[in-house]
Parts: sequence; C-alpha cells; structure tokens
Amino acid sequence: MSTQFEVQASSQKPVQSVSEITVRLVGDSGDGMQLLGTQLTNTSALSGNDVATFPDFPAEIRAPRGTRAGVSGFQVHFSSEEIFTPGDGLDALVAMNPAALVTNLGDLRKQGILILNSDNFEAKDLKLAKLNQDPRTDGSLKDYRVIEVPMTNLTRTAVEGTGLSVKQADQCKNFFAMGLVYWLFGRDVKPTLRFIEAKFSGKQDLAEANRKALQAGWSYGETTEHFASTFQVAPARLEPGTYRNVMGNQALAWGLMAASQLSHKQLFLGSYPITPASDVLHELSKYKNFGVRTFQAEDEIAAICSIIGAAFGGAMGVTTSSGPGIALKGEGLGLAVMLELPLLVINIQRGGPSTGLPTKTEQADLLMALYGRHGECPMPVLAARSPADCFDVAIEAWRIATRFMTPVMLLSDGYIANGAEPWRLPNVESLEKIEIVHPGPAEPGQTFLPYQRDALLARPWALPGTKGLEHRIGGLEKEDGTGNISYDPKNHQHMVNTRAKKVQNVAEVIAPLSVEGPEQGDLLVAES
Amino acid sequence: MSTQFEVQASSQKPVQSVSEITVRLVGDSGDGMQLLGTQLTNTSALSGNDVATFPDFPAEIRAPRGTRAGVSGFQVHFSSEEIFTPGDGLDALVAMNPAALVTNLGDLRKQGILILNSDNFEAKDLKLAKLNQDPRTDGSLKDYRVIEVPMTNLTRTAVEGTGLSVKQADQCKNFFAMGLVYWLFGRDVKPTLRFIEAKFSGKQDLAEANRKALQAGWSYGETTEHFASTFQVAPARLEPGTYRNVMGNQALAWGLMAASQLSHKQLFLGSYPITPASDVLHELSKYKNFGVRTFQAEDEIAAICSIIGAAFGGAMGVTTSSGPGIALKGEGLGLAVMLELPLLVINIQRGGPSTGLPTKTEQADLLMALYGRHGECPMPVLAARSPADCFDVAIEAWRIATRFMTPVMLLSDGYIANGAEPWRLPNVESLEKIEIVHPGPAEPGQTFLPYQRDALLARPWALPGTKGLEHRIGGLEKEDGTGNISYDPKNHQHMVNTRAKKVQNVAEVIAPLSVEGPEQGDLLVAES
Amino acid sequence: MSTELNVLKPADYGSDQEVRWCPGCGDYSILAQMKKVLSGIGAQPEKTVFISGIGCSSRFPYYMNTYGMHSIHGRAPAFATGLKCSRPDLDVWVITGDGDALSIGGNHFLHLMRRNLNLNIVLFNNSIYGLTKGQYSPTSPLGSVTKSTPRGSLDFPLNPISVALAAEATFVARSIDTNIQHLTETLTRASQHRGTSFVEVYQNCNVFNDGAWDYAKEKDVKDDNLVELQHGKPLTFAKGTRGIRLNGLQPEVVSLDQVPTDDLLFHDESADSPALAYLLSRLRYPQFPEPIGVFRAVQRPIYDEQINQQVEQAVAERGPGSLNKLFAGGDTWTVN
Amino acid sequence: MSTELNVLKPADYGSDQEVRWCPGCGDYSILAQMKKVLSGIGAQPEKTVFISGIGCSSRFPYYMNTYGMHSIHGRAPAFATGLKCSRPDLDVWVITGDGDALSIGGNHFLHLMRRNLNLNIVLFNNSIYGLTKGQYSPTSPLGSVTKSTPRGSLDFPLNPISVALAAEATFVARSIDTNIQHLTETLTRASQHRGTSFVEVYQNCNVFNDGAWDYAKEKDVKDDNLVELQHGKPLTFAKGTRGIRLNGLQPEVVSLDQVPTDDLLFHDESADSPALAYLLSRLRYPQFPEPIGVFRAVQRPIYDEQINQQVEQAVAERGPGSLNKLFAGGDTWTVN
Ligand SMILES: Cc1ncc(C[n+]2csc(CCOP(=O)(O)OP(=O)(O)O)c2C)c(N)n1
Ligand SMILES: Cc1ncc(C[n+]2csc(CCOP(=O)(O)OP(=O)(O)O)c2C)c(N)n1
Ligand code: SF4
Ligand code: SF4
Ligand SMILES: [Mg+2]
Ligand SMILES: [Mg+2]
Repeated sequence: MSTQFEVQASSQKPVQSVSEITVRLVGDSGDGMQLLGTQLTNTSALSGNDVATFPDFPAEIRAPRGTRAGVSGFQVHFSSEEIFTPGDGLDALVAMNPAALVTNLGDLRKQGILILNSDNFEAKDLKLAKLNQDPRTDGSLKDYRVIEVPMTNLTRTAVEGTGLSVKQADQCKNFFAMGLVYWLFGRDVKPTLRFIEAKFSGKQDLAEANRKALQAGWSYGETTEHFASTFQVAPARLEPGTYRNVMGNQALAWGLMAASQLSHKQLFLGSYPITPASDVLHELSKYKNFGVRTFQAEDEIAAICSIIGAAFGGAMGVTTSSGPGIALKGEGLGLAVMLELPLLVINIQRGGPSTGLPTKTEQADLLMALYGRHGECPMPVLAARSPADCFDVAIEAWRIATRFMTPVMLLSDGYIANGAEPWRLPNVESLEKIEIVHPGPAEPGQTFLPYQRDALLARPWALPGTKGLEHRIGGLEKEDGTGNISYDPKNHQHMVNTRAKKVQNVAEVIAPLSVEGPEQGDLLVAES
Repeated sequence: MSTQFEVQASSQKPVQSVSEITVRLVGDSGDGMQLLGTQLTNTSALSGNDVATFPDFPAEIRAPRGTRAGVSGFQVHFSSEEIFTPGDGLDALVAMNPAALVTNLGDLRKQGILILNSDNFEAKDLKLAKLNQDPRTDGSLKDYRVIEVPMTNLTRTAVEGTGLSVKQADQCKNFFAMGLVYWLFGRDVKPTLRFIEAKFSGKQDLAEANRKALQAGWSYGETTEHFASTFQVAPARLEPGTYRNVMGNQALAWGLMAASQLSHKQLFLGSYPITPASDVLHELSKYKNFGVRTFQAEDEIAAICSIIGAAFGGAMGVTTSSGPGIALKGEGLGLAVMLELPLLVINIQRGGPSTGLPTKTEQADLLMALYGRHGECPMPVLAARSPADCFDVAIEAWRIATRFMTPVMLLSDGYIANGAEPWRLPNVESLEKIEIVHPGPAEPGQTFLPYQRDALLARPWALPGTKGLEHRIGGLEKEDGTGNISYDPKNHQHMVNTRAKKVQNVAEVIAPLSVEGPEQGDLLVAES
Repeated sequence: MSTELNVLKPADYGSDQEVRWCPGCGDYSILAQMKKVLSGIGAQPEKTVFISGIGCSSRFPYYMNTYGMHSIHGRAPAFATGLKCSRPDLDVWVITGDGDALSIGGNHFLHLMRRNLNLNIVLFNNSIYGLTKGQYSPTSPLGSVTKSTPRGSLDFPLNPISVALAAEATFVARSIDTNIQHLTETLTRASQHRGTSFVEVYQNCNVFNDGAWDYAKEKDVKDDNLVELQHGKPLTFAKGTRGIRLNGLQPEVVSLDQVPTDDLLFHDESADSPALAYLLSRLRYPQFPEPIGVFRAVQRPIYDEQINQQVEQAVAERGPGSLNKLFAGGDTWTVN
Repeated sequence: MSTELNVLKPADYGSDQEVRWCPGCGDYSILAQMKKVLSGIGAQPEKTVFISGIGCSSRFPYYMNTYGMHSIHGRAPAFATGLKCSRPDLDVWVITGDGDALSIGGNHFLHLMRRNLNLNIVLFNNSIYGLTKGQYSPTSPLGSVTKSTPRGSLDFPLNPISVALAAEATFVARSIDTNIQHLTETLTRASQHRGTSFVEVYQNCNVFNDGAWDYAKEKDVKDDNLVELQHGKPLTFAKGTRGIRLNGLQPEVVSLDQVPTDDLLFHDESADSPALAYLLSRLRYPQFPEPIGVFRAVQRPIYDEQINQQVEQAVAERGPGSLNKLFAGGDTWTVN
C-alpha cells in the first residue's frame, strides 16, 4: 500500500445500536453502484452480520446516462439476527442523481436516511430524469432525513494531486459514497482497501485516488454536522463454520456440480440463454474440469430434448431457463414424464406474462410448473427459498429425480438468482451420497422389463451399452412392465394412476415440513 | 331400383318398447363398420330418435387384418328422450371377428345382446386376435345373450347370382349385419336403400348384392329362433325444426364460418395437422368461397403466431390443435394475452400425456388451458358439451374474444369431434350479430391510446391502415393507457389486476349457468 | 407504396420513443437509413408495419412511427405471414437478429423464404447475442470465446445467405450498417422486390463483439475485402485492380494486370438457378473478398396473392358462400 | 463399430414387435436394408441407438432390437445431440420424415448439420404427411391437392439436399427405398462417415401419395431419370448414352454420341466448397435426371469429440475439479 490510510479505527461520534439495517445504493449504470454494493455486502458479512442482498439492473444494456431507464441499484440488508430476504422498507437510501432518487424514493421508510449527491441536481440532470421541479425543494422529501453531500466536488478535491483527469476523478465518487456509508454503519474499511489494492494493481494512480476518495467519504461523515451518530449492527449468531457470500445462480450451479459428484454422474447442461437464467450457463461452462458439459442449444425446445437424450444415456441432464423458455418446454417435459427419466428443469422466474419485465423478479410460474403440460402429467416441483438454499435444493432435486426416475422442476427467481447471502461451506465429504444403481447385462434368456417398478414405483434406469437390456421408449402410452405400446384403456388408467402415485411417493423420502416466520397467518406456503 | 325390396314394413314378432338403446358395431377396419354405423345413425335420426354416436378408429393407418390393432368400431345411442352422450354400457354388441369381440366385450352390459359372425372364429382368426381359446366355448360369454350368425356364408348365399366374386361377396356382409340390426331395432330400411342406390350408381351388380345382403340380414332376424322379439324406441320429443346429423369437428368449422359472417370478419385459420384436430383444417379448407383462408403452418408455434398477426390486421384468427400442439402454443398465447388481441385457440383433446393415445379421447387438458402459461396470464376457457354444441360454442367464443379483446381457449375432444348427433338447423338470419367497432382515423392533434379501456376493460381494436392510429404493441409490460413499455412495479400490478378483472368481466355478458343431469351429486361441472 | 406526392421526411417516420440502444451501436445507422428509405419510396406510415422478434435489434419497431409489433423470440416471420395473408395491402417489414432468425427462429426463416410472401426481412447480424449480454450466436466464428464458451465455440457457423438461398429465397442481399449509401440502395431495392426480400446487414455490437466487421468497414481495408455485386457486371474489387474468376467451380482471385475483365465471373442476379448466388455466398473473408449487394432477385408467384386468389376463384366458381344452403345440404328431416 | 467377428445376421437386428406400416409401404424396404447394413458393419445392438420423431417413418425404432427412442415431432436431432455429446461411444441413428425433419423440425435439422456430431440421419421422404393421413409436406410439389389443400398447395417445396448443404453438412446423400443395393451401399457409407451423415431416401407412401417417385423407380424410365453420382467419375446416365455438362454454371444434358466424356461434369464429393454439391442438388426431374448417391463427403472437426476434448483439456490444465477448493476460493470468514 503506497499511502497509509488515515481513518481512525472507529468513529468518535455516539453509536446507536440497531438489530438490522436495510440500505439501497442507487445511481446511474456508470456510477459503480454494483461494486459499492458488493463491497458493503462482503464487509458486512466479514463483520459477522447475516446479510441478504439484491442488485437491480436497468432493463437496457446501456441506457442513456442520467435517465430513469439507466438507474442501477443494489440493496443490502445486514442484521444481527438470521434474515431471509433482502428487506422491504429501506432504512437508508443513497441516491447519486435525480433519476435514481425518484425511482427509488417510494421504498424508503418515513424518517429514513436519504443521502444525495447534490452535485447532480442541476437543471440538465432534472431534465434527464423527466422532472419539472427539483424534488429537494418541492416538498417531496419532507418525510425523510435528507443529507445532501456535494460528492462530485468533494471527490475531485480529495483526489487532487493523483494526476487523474476530471473524468477519471469523477469515477472515484462511488468510493467516496462508500467511505461515507462505511462510516455511517461502522464498517471496517480494511477489506475494501485490500480489494482496491488487488483490483488496481499496476495502476497505482487509480488505486491511490480511490483510497483517497474512500477516506474523504469516511472523514466527511465524521466531521460534518449532518450526522449525530453512527449505527452499529452486532454480529449475528450464525452456526459455527467457514462462510462466504454466494449468489443464488452461483449456488445453484455449484449445487448441481456437487450433485454430479455425489452421484458419480456426468453433468450435462442443455440451455438457451435468457435473463435471469443465463448466469447458470455461464457459471457451469467455466468448470469443465469438473466434467461438466454445457451445450448452448438452438432454442429451449432443443435444450430440454437434448437433456432427455443425455438422461437416456445415463448423464445428469439439466436445463435452465425462465418463463418464456419454460413455456416452450411443456411438450418435451410431457415426454420426460412418459419416459420416466431423471432430469432437472430449472426455472429462474422473472416478471411476466409474455416477455414481461425480463430484468425484474416475480414468482408467478408455480401453476405452470404444476399444470403446464397436456394430459395427466405430474412432476415434483421444488422451490429454493434463498440464494444459499439453491445449493441444497439442487442436490435434493437430483436425489428425487434419480430415486424416482422422474423429471423434477426447480423454481428460483430473479431475486434469489442475483441476490446474495452468507453460505456456510459444506464439507463435501460429509454430504450424503446419491446412490444410483443401473441394471447390469441380462443373463441369456432373461427378458428385461423397462417399466417394472420398485417399491416406490420407480422403473430401472437401463443404459445403452448394456448387453441384453436393449429396449425402446417413447411418448405413446406404455404397457405396464414391458413398456410396449398399449392403447388398452384399462392399462392407460393404471399407468395414469401409477405415474401420479409415484410422484406422491416423493413425500415418503423427504424431510417433514418446517414453518418459517410467524406460527399463524392467513396463507401458509409449505416447504420441506 | 332394379329389384323390389321384399322385407315387410315391420316385423311380425312381438315388439318390446324401450326408451333407449346403445349399440356398438365392431369389426376389422376393412369390414365397413363406419359405414354401417353412419347408416344406423341417419336412419335412427330420421325416425325421430335423439341420437349420439362415436366412431373408434384403429391407431394404425392400415393395421394387419384380423388383429386387435385393426379393430374399428362405431357406437350408436338412440333414444326417445333427449340424450347427451354416445352412452356408456352397451345394450348390444355386434362383433365381426374375435379381435373385435375381445377388445369390446368389457363394455357390454350383463345380459346384453351379443351378435357374432361365427364364420370368423376359426383357428387362424383366434390366433390373429392373440387368443389361445375360443371365447365362445371357454365360458367368457356366459353373462351375455349370445347370438351366433354365420354371416359370411349367409351373405355369400344371399348374393349368389349377382355375379360377384367371393371376395366381393364377402364385402357385402356389413349390409347383412345391417339388415339384422335394422330388424332388431325396428329401423326403416328405405333411407339405406336410397343410399345404396346413390353410392353404387353405375355398379348395378354391387348395388343389387348389397340390397340382397341387407334383405337377408333382415329376414334372418325375422325367421330365426334366436330372437323372440324386436325392440322399439319411440321418437324423441325434439324441438320442432329441420334437423341433420353433425359431427363435432364439422359443427365447429361451421360455427367458425358463421361467426365470421356474423361479425363480418375474414376467417383466418393457421393450423398444423394433428389427430383429432386435422379435420377442422380439412373442413374449413373446402370453403374458400366463404372467404376462409387456411394456412398450414410449419408447426404449431408458427400457427399461433400467424393468427396473432392476422388478428393484429383485423381478421378472425383461429388455430386448432390437440395436446402436444397446444403445449407448444403457451408462449404465443402469453403474448396474445399481453397484446390483448381477439383470437381463438381450439384444443381437440386426446389421450395423454405426451403422444399418449392419439386416436383415443380424453379430457385432461383443462388445467393446462387455465394455467399453462408463465406469469399471471388469464384467458377465458370454454368447452363444448356435444357435437352440435360445437357450433354454438364457436360463435360464443368469438363473441367473447372480440367483446373483451382477448384470446379465448375452446376445448373439445376426440369423442365430441368424431361423434355425431342431430342438430336443429339455425336460421342464419336470426342468429345474433357480433358487433365489432374499430376506431376510425384520428383527428389531427388527437393522440391515440391503444390501451385505453371501455367499461368492461376491453381496449380498442385499431387496424393497420387507419391514419393516425399508428402504434406499437409487444410482449413487454405496458404502461396503462399509452401502451408504452413500463418497468414500473405499481403499473405492473395495476396491469396484472386489470387483465385478471377483464377476464372475470366475461361473466357479465354470458347467460347464467344451467345444470344438466341430476340436481345433486359429488362433483359439479358448471357450464354456461 | 403510395402514388401520392410524398411529403414525409425521414424524421417523420420516427416515433416519440427514446431510442435505447448502447451509444455507438450499429443499429442506429440502420434505423436512420430505414427512415430515409421509407421517405424515398413514399411509404405511408399507416400502411406500413414493422414486426420483430426479441433482441437488441428487435427493439426497432418501437422507434418507427408506423404500426408495429415487438413479438416473441424467433417467431416474427410467422406473425408477418399471418398478417400479410389476411392483409396483402400492407407493407410489412420483419426485423430480426442473428440469434432471433437463425437460432430459435431458423425454422420460420426457412419457411418464410420458400413461401415468398410479398414482404421484406432484414437481419441485423452482429454475430453475438446482444440483449442477453454476449453469448455466441449461430453466425459467430468457430472458436468464439464468449460468456457461454470460455474455451471457444464448437458449432460451425451458419451462412445466412447460403441458408436463404437453399430455402428458395427469391431476393437475397447483403449490406453494412455504416455503408450508408449502399445500405439505403439495398433496402430500397428490397422494398421494390415483389416477393420476400431478405437483407443481411453486418452490424457492429460495440459492447459485446466490437470490431467483428472491421475488415468490411474500415476505410483502409474494406476495398480489399469486399466485392460489390452488380447485375451483369464482372466481379472486381480493390479499386478495380483485382477480380474473381472461376476455375471450373472454384473461384480464384486474379490481378487485372494479368487477366482480362472478360475472363472474370459476371454476376447475374436473375439467374434461374440459385447455384451462382450460392457459390458467391461461399466467398468469405479472409480467403476471398466478401460480396455485398444483391445476390439473387428472381420472380415467383407470391403466397399472399395466391391465397387470396384461391378465395376469389372459389367465389367465382361457386358464388359467395351461403350458410343456409350449406347446412341444408345433407340428409335432413323435420320435427313438427 | 465392433472389431469382433460379426455373428449377427440381419434378422437379429429386428425386435419382437409387429411391424405396423401399411402393406406395401416403402418403409419396409428401408427397414430391411438397415438390418442388412448393421449386420454388414457388425454393429453391436447394445451400442446402437435409433432415435426418431413422430410420423409413420418414426415408428422405425420399435422394430429394431437395439436401444431406441420414439420421441416427439420434429425434435429427434436434439435428443440425439444430447445423447451423443454425453455418450460419444454409442452409434446413433436418427430416423425422420419429410414433415418431421423439414416442417416442425427444420430448425433442429439445420443445427444438427452445422454441428457435425458423429451420427447418421435418414430422412424418409414420401412428400406427404402419412401418419396424419395425407396433408401436403414441405417436399410436396407446388399445387399438390391434398386434404388440407383442395385447390393446390402454394408453398414452394424445400429441397432437402440443398438445405442440408447450406447448413454446412459434411455428408449428404440420396437413395431410394426399393433400390436395394444402392440403399444398402449408401447407408453403409453413411455409417462409415466420421461426422453427421445425412441420407434422403425416396420412399413411397402407397396410401396417400402413391407413385410419387415412380419416375425414379420404374424399370423402364428410371435409367433416364436418375444419374448415379460416383466420386471422380463423369455424370452419365441413360445406360451411358447421355451425360451432364456444365455451360458456365448452367448444367445441360448432352448425348454422348456428340460430346466426349471428358467434357462432362466430373463429380467430386470431397470438394472443399459445397458449391458443386449444391449445383447437383438443383438437378430435378423432369428437366434433368436426378442425382442419387453421395453428393458430399468431407471431414471437419466433430462436435461430440470436441466437447469431450474441452473437458479433458480442462482437467489436464487445472486438475480434476475439487469442490472444497472451489468453495473456499473466494473471500471467506469463520464463525466460531
Ligand atoms: C423464448 C425466449 N428465449 C430466450 C430469450 C432471451 N433472448 C432474448 S434476445 C436473445 C438473443 C438475441 O440475439 P440476436 O437475435 O442476435 O439479437 P441482438 O440482441 O444481437 O440484436 C435471447 C437469447 C427470450 N427472450 N425468449
Ligand atoms: C407436436 C405435434 N404436432 C403434430 C403432430 C401430428 N403429426 C404426427 S406425424 C405428423 C407428420 C408426419 O409426416 P412425416 O414426418 O412426413 O412422416 P410420415 O408419416 O410421412 O412418415 C404430424 C403432423 C404431433 N404428433 N405432434
Ligand atoms: S448490446 Fe450491442 S447490439 Fe445491443 S444495443 Fe448494445 S451495442 Fe447494440
Ligand atoms: S400411410 Fe403411407 S407412409 Fe404411412 S405406413 Fe401407410 S403407406 Fe407407409
Ligand atoms: Mg445478434
Ligand atoms: Mg412424410
């Protein structure tokens, strides 16, 4: 580190102890809000809080600067208790420009802290935000504790002498905001200093400038009259262990990789990109040394079909998508139900119907998951409850799929997918193995019955390459046992009942339901 | 007519009066059962009974003769009361060979009449039917009134002298069976004689032979000791009017054509062939002089999309399919819900899941119809209750679609599609018109709001070609009124509620529900 | 196309919606040229419909002050087909991307081509999935390192022109987003073609695949890397210093110092067989200069015209349909 | 393919299921020849997988005593792709029809071709939808009167060979159901090709489209209407009395009385460019004799091999993946 960082270990101002804080950082896409949010998350987690976060990206790839469409946000909820969501009402909102302010203000609690970059409220900024009046003066902010900070100018001053251009200097203002936020919530700056060091290695001028901006922000909090006290959130009582932050899609990908190893099955992902599911494809495609095969299909139909093919061959077939893509998989899923092959279909839900609100979250695909196929076509449906839970659910889904020889639908959503929370690292050796038995070659004279069932009604998973087990499967109704085509109505009824009963049998092997939240209420969402 | 038909006007044997009869005629695909069934249907209808019928085709195009796979059947239910289905338990079964017997026997009531062509129960016939024992002697028929008739030989004898080859003579045996059935149920042979005359015009030897066979069958009933009495079903009290028989798919096609005329809209059908829906495509493609455009799309997705395009242009867009094809339309339907354009999606259901039992019927797609789309995606769903009802439901569906600017799903099934019943011809002039108003050109300076709604929440149907109404629609969530893209969560909630309410509003304009069948029971299927 | 005197300027074809592509995106230029073309041909906004799928490019209809539909991914050709069959009076443009048209939409693309409706389809080829932030597309070169292919893509790319030709397209052309004059001319010719006209436009995605088409766009090299097709003219390039000659069926680059122009391959866009056009579609950088312009322009019966003619013929032969007659046409009976 | 001494006879490749095609259907012959081919190449039934879509032709897998999947309409290539990627050790055959492959399945067909997995696809082309009882298909000639087109079809037909070539297929061939020897040879060559091999088979549907290929099948005319492609050989037909010559890019039929064989077009199935193969695919009856045999057979990297090589390379470079290491690889902290 080239300069000594000069902030005191902690503030001299009074400290107010609170059990939890929800803060949202909002600005233009170019303002570095995602970075600020990630740093605050990591620091909070390292300081022992339970944390849940949610980033909110603009819908456009690169929306015009300063417009409402270009607003990018990051919400962090940290607590001394166990928490389950990124929070609803905001305790504090940091807004870097008017567009960010007006599009997020509605979520700030009355009397909540509102920190504004007052340098960004000129006429042109207001116009870009489609505002006729300055919200700071027209009374719209009267219910909040407004703190206006000329961040741009203070940052410019702070980084003077590092040799940066004005444009470069201005890009440091998220670190100024970070310093102020860290001060306000009593966060340790050291991890972020380490981050700056690593990120700007080789660009010492930038590293230096960002450190200075961070310091200036911190000092601003400590010295200005605006703030009477800082807030303190005590460490949460988390289960002992080693923790890291994980995002939902990442935990999902890792859970799949773990399931693959636990069951000694090649992981074959057939997927077509779609927001907010694509990151599972991106994540898995990095880990080819884990034996993962990723296949970017020509469309979602090809994706589901490819994994049915892979499952027929004995691989762990997985497909990932979101609403519009899942809607296309109904016919393929029907076939998977009929073939009784194990595979996973993962729906990272987003706002619908139709193309809907692709970058926003929603949980409105449950009924499609249950019923979105023609005929009597039952299938287990699981849902993840949080980013870290994605890891466990992925493994459980694969366990169910292989135990019962059935496709399994797994629901997540944009919130969980892009949200993050601390995750206690499992010891991989101690994770329960997933036992899969394939029938061996047939003895001479023995006839193989591909639809003969075990106690829980699962059929055997016979793999091509096994002598004597040659058999044909397909989408036509099958005769019980032999799997030959049958148009007999009695057999059909029997098979319909059997497929339904098999899925009900899943209840036999899963843990009992547990209630999360209040013991009483109007609506119970049951979870296993 | 070259020979005088010599059957007496009616039997001399005692007549037993019954209120209804269900009879099924089964034989090999080549045995002419469909023709026999159709004749019995028409004759019964002409004699004033209410009639409901159902043909049952083999799954294969041309299955091997004499096998179970090759069995073709036709069920006729005629009654002196109003009836709603082709019947469940059979009062009489006519089976032309062992395969037909064993695959249908289960549906014959205890003590039901079972007429067999005893000439077709040789060892080779039993083998083709995969029977080790002759069912006539192994006790399996003990619960039925079995009447064995050597139809093949009796027919050969009857047609002697007409110069037919043995093969040709054997093809007349369905007329022998017909004669016997007509005798048994006191049906008038005249319409069938007219049919023979018309069908074999120019082939007088065949006409003559079939007449003789018909007569022989009738006389056999009258003279043999087997039958103590004939059965008589009195005419039903049907509403006065002119009647004809219609099949479900035919009535559906005609209903669509009527809706097109009643609303002055071009009928555009975009469809991909699939059993049992293809016949709607075939039927409609015949009536180009009614202004019908039929488009055989490359797949079901293109089909639904093509009719959305047609609806955008102001046509009556209709697509027809069955389970596997409907499963593919979910994404397109989601768009139609978002665009709020009127169109009809018709699902002629068949046995599922997956490819299932394509030639058999089932009604298991209701939940997919209601929920088979991602997001909150409501849509009115109607179901036809009988073949003739298809005509009315098609018109009602189109009325709802255009009144509410919504896609409508219409359910039928293989049973209804291929079944037939008497239909009282409507006077087309007296059918209620379907009023559709398109907004006219905008005045200068006026802004057009494509998502502004009327009292029932329908939006305007503005057609390309209209000056000043240029607007863009799409699958992204829309701002209320303007229809511009909006990612605002409050607007989204409002639009979700509005779309739901709009579909609920359909209840405002439809007739109250009526109960059909017993007033009490375990399950109510409500119908409007 | 309007026969009235045109009074609309390019800007009049733009809608009031803010354009939301990344600054510097090639889509802007295509939008600008399209407005010019519509103005040039005197298109009536109320008679014009833009239909797109999903992708950055598919935002296009929002920016046009015409009728428009931003549909679903890959299916725009199907919407356009239904619309055009029932409303042949409209001028329909389909806007699509390389993923939209050739990945999820490949099947509809094939069938649109073979049917030959009287409409236009423009494919914005940036060889990447823009909207989903950078996965490889069906036109991305082998070995493309993208978010979904960190070790390089393995799928041999599709050649949009070859595919269109194999699908029996009657008008096939290629142009470039920033080649303003060529693009305007090409789109104008597309709009004038009777039948389906397909135009591939090389489009730069400066965020996820910047520079993909530099060889065809940069001042100093483009003349060496492009050959402009002109009907009846020999294939020359590099400012007329080089040309393309056929050796049997094998094209070869020759210097015009050594080979007389008459020996060169002459372009014939109206050749009955698509074999020449197909051969030209196989000329790819860096082995060859890439052809731009019209590969093929031939006449064939038009689907939407014919579907409507069948209706007219039926009416002429059988009279306008009477439902009462139809219903009473079979065996009927009367209940009193 | 087995290296053991083959002891299996054609009949050993048949399953116990009753064959349910219409008597006289061309599918029977293809089934019979396929069994011969498998016997000839010594295929191991347990290593062989037949995957089909939906259609009469797609019943095929049920009749083979191998592994098999009768999947859903049009998607067989996608199932095969997933299977082959994860199990490159298997011999995979895709069986499809003209509707299955080119109507609903057109997109998967394109992408199968370009990916070049090491598998075989056989398209039973009867130019009709058999299973749904007689609607026109994408290969039905213009004006086809069928159940859905009483006034004649309006869609210009697709040429399966042209489409496959445009989709970058590495092996493309055509044969005929009842041309037993030719079909056996062609399927054998397909099975030997490393990469995706596509074979179109003219198949008679004697119920709904009887006689569609009579010109290519009937003893007295077929020699005049077919030209058998042979690598390195000139295109001659009509028992060697006539041949095909190129005039520029325009093929013409010439009499061998007047034109020396050397002037004829010589076939080169391994030409780098698909231009020749494409040109040959445009030769259609009745203007020209139609080529049967192998249009194209070239080598290109194989998708399923490469996807597995990427895995091997990753393991070689980074070692087999350790989950514990991966999880602990970021910022972690410890709670006691
Ligand atoms: C059914 C469906 N699948 C996937 C997506 C996600 N998606 C949107 S655009 C796109 C690809 C865009 O690529 P391209 O067509 O080349 O357009 P570009 O953005 O490059 O202009 C994808 C995969 C979607 N919206 N719908
Ligand atoms: C999703 C879906 N759509 C439609 C069908 C109905 N269908 C079954 S086979 C077929 C076409 C068959 O034609 P082709 O592929 O040429 O096979 P062929 O029967 O001629 O061998 C159709 C439309 C289906 N089974 N599934
Ligand atoms: S991501 Fe690429 S294609 Fe999309 S708008 Fe940005 S620059 Fe254009
Ligand atoms: S319908 Fe045609 S293709 Fe199908 S089995 Fe019969 S003859 Fe063969
Ligand atoms: Mg693109
Ligand atoms: Mg076919």
